[in-house]
Amino acid sequence: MSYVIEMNGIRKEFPGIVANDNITLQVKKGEIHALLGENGAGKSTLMNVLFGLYQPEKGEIKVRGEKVNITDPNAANRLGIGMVHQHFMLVEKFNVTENIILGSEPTKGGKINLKKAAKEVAEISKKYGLAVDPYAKVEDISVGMQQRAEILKTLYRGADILIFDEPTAVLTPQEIKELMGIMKTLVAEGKSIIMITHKLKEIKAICDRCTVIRRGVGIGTVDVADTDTQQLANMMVGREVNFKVDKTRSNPKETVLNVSDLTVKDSRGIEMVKSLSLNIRAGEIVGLAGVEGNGQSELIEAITGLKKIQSGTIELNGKKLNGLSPRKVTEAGVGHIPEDRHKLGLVLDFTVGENIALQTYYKKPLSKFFMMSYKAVYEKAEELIKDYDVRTPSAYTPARALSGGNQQKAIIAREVDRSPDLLIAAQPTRGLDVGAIETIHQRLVKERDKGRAVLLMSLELDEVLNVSDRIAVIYDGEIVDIVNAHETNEQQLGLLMAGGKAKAGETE
Amino acid sequence: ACGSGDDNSSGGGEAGEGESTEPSEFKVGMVTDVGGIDDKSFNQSAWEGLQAFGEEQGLEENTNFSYLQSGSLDEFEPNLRQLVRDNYDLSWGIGFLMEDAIRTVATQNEDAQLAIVDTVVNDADGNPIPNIANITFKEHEGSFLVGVIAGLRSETDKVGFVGGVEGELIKKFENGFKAGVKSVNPDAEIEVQYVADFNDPTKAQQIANTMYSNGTDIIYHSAGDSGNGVFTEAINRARNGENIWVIGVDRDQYAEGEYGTDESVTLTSMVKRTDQAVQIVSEDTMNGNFPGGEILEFGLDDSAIDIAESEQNLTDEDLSAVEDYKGQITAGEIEVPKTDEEYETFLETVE
Amino acid sequence: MSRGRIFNIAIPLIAILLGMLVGGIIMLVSGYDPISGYSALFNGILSEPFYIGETVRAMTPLILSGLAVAFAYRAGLLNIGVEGQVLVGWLAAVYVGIVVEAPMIIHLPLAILAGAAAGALWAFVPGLLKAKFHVNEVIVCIMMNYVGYHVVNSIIRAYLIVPGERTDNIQPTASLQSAFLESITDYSRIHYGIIVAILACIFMWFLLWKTSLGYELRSVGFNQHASRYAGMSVGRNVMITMIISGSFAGLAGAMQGLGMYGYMTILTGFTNIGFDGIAVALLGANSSIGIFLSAFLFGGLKSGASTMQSQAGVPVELIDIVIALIIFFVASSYIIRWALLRIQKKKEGNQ
Amino acid sequence: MSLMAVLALVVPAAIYAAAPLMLTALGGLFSERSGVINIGLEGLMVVGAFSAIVTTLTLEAAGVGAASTWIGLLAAVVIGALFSLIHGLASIHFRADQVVSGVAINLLAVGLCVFLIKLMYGKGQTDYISNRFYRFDVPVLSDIPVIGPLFFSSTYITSFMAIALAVIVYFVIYFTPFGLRIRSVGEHPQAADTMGINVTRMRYIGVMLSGAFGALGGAALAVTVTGNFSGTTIAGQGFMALAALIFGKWHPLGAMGAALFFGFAQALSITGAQIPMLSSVPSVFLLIAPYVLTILALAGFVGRSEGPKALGSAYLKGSR
Ligand SMILES: Nc1ncnc2c1ncn2[C@@H]1O[C@H](COP(=O)(O)OP(=O)(O)OP(=O)(O)O)[C@@H](O)[C@H]1O
Ligand SMILES: Nc1ncnc2c1ncn2[C@@H]1O[C@H](COP(=O)(O)OP(=O)(O)OP(=O)(O)O)[C@@H](O)[C@H]1O
Ligand SMILES: [Mg+2]
Ligand SMILES: [Mg+2]
Repeated sequence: MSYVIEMNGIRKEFPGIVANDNITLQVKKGEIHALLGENGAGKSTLMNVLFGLYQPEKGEIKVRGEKVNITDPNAANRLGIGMVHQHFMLVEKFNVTENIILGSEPTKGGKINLKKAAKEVAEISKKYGLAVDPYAKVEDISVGMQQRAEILKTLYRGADILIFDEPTAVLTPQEIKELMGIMKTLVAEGKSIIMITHKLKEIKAICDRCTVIRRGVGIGTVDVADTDTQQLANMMVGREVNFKVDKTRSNPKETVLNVSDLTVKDSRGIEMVKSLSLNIRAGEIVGLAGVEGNGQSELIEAITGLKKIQSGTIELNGKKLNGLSPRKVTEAGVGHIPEDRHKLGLVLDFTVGENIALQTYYKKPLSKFFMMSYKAVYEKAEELIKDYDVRTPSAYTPARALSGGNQQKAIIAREVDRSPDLLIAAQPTRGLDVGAIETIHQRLVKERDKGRAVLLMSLELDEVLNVSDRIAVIYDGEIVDIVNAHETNEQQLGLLMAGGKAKAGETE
Repeated sequence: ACGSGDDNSSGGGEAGEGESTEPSEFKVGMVTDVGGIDDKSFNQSAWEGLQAFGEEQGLEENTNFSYLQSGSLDEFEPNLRQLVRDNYDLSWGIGFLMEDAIRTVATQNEDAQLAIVDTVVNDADGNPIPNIANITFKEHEGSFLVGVIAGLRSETDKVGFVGGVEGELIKKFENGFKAGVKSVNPDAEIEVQYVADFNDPTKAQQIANTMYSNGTDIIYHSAGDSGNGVFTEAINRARNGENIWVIGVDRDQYAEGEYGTDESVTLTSMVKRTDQAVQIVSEDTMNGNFPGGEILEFGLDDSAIDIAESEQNLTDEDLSAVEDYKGQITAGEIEVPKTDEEYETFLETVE
Repeated sequence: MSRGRIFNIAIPLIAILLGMLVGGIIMLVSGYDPISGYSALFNGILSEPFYIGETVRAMTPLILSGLAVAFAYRAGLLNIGVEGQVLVGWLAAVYVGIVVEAPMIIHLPLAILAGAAAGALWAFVPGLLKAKFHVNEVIVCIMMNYVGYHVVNSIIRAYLIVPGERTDNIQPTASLQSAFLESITDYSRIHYGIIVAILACIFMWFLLWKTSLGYELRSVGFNQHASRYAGMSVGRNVMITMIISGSFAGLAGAMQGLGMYGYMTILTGFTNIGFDGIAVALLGANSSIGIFLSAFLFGGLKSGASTMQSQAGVPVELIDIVIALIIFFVASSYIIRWALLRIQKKKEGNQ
Repeated sequence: MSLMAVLALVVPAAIYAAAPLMLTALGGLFSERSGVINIGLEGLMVVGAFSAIVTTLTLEAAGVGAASTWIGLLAAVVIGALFSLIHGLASIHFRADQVVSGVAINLLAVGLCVFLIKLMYGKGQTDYISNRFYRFDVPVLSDIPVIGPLFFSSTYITSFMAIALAVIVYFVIYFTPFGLRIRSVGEHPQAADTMGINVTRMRYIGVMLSGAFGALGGAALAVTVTGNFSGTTIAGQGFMALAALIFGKWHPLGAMGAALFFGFAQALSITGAQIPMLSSVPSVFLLIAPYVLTILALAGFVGRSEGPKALGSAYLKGSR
């Protein structure tokens, strides 16, 4: 059997940690090979080794049967290896074409021949069905289009071995579907794909084989057709995993959040939320489903006071929140697990303890008369770290050093611990492994059961369906429909999210 | 070798004690301003004076005579003190900025002998301090002479003065110059502008540019390094055939104005012989005649103030007028104004 | 853990040694004797009470300007305008020192506060513009330096000038000068300002690490978005930071006015206290204790430089080179840390 | 004075006062566009002025004549580029705080250059060079009405050099592969790295270009205005150039415009003292006018000026 890629006995160390320990990965030509593992298992590291960003301490790499030494991304490119990174590698201020040609620019008389390049990009994108606007600036385009630009980057360089690092974590269901189509086209063209993902369903859907890594060690490779998701999950985590969120029927009480006729503009002055109305009652989880960019983020920013509203009212327990500062909104009883944990949720250079104090540092017992009591801060932090199972060396560790899942747990601990009447969770499990997801979902349900109102914004239909009691579907700044979670399914939601209210009715 | 020919300087000072020192044991030092001993201005001149003194007496540099350069205003006092602590027989402070530093050091070390150039240091009650010799110059008199030349030579009847930083000292230059111009050319217009910096030739150049463009044809500068800019501008214009001049200050600045072959935009310079004053007073001190507590005012009469030796660009008429006015000033017939008020009064006598 | 602490102390020391080493090589190559040069330097820093006094005197304003830079840096702002804030602080303190009549217990604090307030006002401009209009603070700070320079000079010239190109002396009731400290240090210019500077160090440490305001400022410095999310007003924090930073700078000026000089002169250039503050702060890792130590190093080197010049004949510029090298090596501590780790590993390997 | 007369005075003066700032700001642009903060521009100008003057003096003494000055400029460019390597080494390889390293550059440049001058000449400042650059009227063009007297009369060759270089830099930065790469390195070095661009090398090139241009700026000032070198030849122009760079939003033509604005405001404030209408204004207002105008312009219409995204952070391979 010939492999396009063979990584044998790869070992990669970082100061204080062995990220990859004697890992073997063999990829056949024309297959989609999944790489599965918990957060921090070492998947990205292994792929970065293959892509030439890291040099392994031990082990050999063979590409198309030949032993190679991949010293840098250029070498990888020459071998036809391309990588779509977990965190996009796009220069926001450049347009799509500029990003794609960077490093191998076609020129005419010393000047970049952007026209020619754009034409080429358009051709490739047509061939593989990767819709992009070659002249659009990256900062202005959707995440999905950004990802397509990333894929184009590799294709433009003629890659026939593609690495996708968690490609679906940031995509909408529609986009995921599209991506899967694209991947299939690519494989049909004779290309080989390695895909990192935490989503077992995706592996089942399109992958041929799957290699599992746990804590830097290779567990094994299986044929996807011969296994099921449960088995994969168990392999990955090393124990039995429970997928179904355990919860009883909700028992909603009085209205906590009442949004009516809300209009919000974004920074460019475009109306992103249009006369939107929504209620959430105590003791229920309302899922906010929708394709990214339909006003979810603006709605949440408006409720939390981070964004000015144009018109309409927001009431919490009958009291107006309009125009209040974020501090006042928080004090009125709103907890917010933000979408972007690195930008909003954490001060990465603060310690875990200081981060846990972020919303309450100015109040007793953490401070009195403007004097901080760091003793109280860290006592509180130790307590929450224990209660919420935040895996950190200590409360004095900088938040930067924690894995994404544990960073998220710290944020959740901070927000939930304040017992807010309304808890807003935006994409709370983005990029997390199943173990972490399980914990977080249980936590949300527990809060509901304590009588809190929970607003769960997620781009993952599974998550919305599993965790919510009611689901509000947002499209183009409006709530197109609100359905009960146990009375709906993915198809219906998918249609609603595409703006098809009437059509949804037809298919029923 | 006395000849500090000023009426104040007769009689040894109280602090001098009349003890003369063997030349080989005599130690004299100076503290420079931030400019250093090569500032082409008074620091350099003062150092040349010490060197000349050393040479004449056969003294050794660094053991018998030396200097300390100040990196900033903060260093005047420690530098002066350093000299005193190292038992120098005479310690010079060069420049009026050292007034307070020298006062403090002198008061704390009553046995030390100090001297300052360009200002008069008194104690809090306005009385002279017995162990400080004060050396000043009648710059206004020299400025008057170059003013006379400017007044005579201006074809547009417009002359300019570019000062460094406005203040008592530079005002002496300005008013002396203006008085000189008006004495021979009462109709002349005099444009005055200060750079507000002794160290910004770019700005000085633009000032000169504006002045020349407005018809001024002679500029007298008293602006330290900024004066460079005036020369730059003048050379630029002279090369284009414009008939304009600069009058230098402190030293013979003929070379600064040179361009092409053997031509210079420097009409003349107002020369202030700090070197002579330093040499004379050092010598007096060595001979036991330290003029402590006195004000020595050097002027035209002892040739410590004069116009430069480079006379290529002057006419006989200019020179005779200078001689004429020099005579009148030394004879006391003309009282050259130093301040704005004195100038106002002076104008009335001219008109 | 303890390795980290040892490194934190070892690295600056190694950087200082490396800087001196390279400086020594430069001396050697250019024909000076590094051993006599450095021994003169160290004599000039600590060998006698006088030099200790001078070192303390020189470090006093540097501590404060260092705090000013560091405080802003903590909150994510580069206050390159400390120089201008020092100038206005100096003038304000001197003005109150001259004009107000009050017993010392009121007058002195009032004058000090006036200096702080003026510095705060000057820093408030870039703070306000940053908070309200998102104007880059670096450029406004640079502009405010020049505005401060000219405004201070023209205020002195217009309202406060006395002979000697300076303001009058402040009244004794506003003075930080201390006959006692001067007498025990053999007439150095040490003054009580060092106490103010030490208090300011403690104040900054306290503010940053003990108060909720300090928590906020640090948070804003690290991540503005998260701070806003947490209900902090970023704009308000930017303004408060600049005000406090400017107050430190103004205090540095007040120390010059009330402690070292007792007046203010017409400036002929920047004092460089503010620019040196950047180096002091960064060398001191923006921490109170670090700033104190690095100000000591700077102050010592600067005051020792003139001794080195007078006793060993080495130009004072050599010290600037050494200081620059030290900063460079401290900044490059990564490489030193790396080298140390290598050495340590080797040792462990050999055992 | 008529308006035209005032403009004929102020505009050429603005242009030649702006030239050193422009050149230096362009240098800063290369460095900062590649992600390395350069507060050391002042020091780079010092090194340039020093190199140009010393080279010119040496060559003149050797009898080279008018070419000395040009070779002096060239020497400044080369030495400036080499000197900036110190900043490059510190901020790229040694991961130093780039602000700190820049401050060190400023201190080192003045200290070292004055120290060397003292060693070489035994005094703190050099003599004057004989072959300065002088102003000239551009043939033909200076005769065009209005435009001629404003832009083509009494100009320095360095002004034309600066403006031409600004345009060239604009082209290079925005239209060539090199420009695209240097910008990508300053915006998102990880992305550039994955595209096979050698981030470290690009940054060294950026820093060295800043040394070359900054030194050229200092040299231009020295050979046109001061004619000699001392520790005070460069007094704050580097900081003004930095301000011009930020004011101009890190854009070559923006920086050029900002430098011209500074030059214009300053020339106007100086000339203003001799314009009858303005001469009654207290001089302090004219003195601070350039700086206040800049602040007002920033607050009023220029507003937010954001640098390259990765500016100031060392690039560590594999960091996220
Ligand atoms: N640049 C780095 N420096 C130090 N340690 C690192 C670095 N990158 C990764 N690691 C460590 O290596 C381990 C593997 O990390 P890696 O990013 O490969 O995990 P992963 O499997 O991709 O996780 P995730 O699912 O969260 O993306 C982690 O425990 C992490 O601590
Ligand atoms: N610079 C670094 N130094 C040390 N460890 C790091 C560094 N960067 C990341 N890590 C480690 O790498 C692991 C994975 O990081 P990564 O950023 O991939 O997190 P993640 O779980 O994928 O979260 P997300 O992708 O949502 O940011 C974490 O355990 C983190 O501790
Ligand atoms: Mg990963
Ligand atoms: Mg991840």
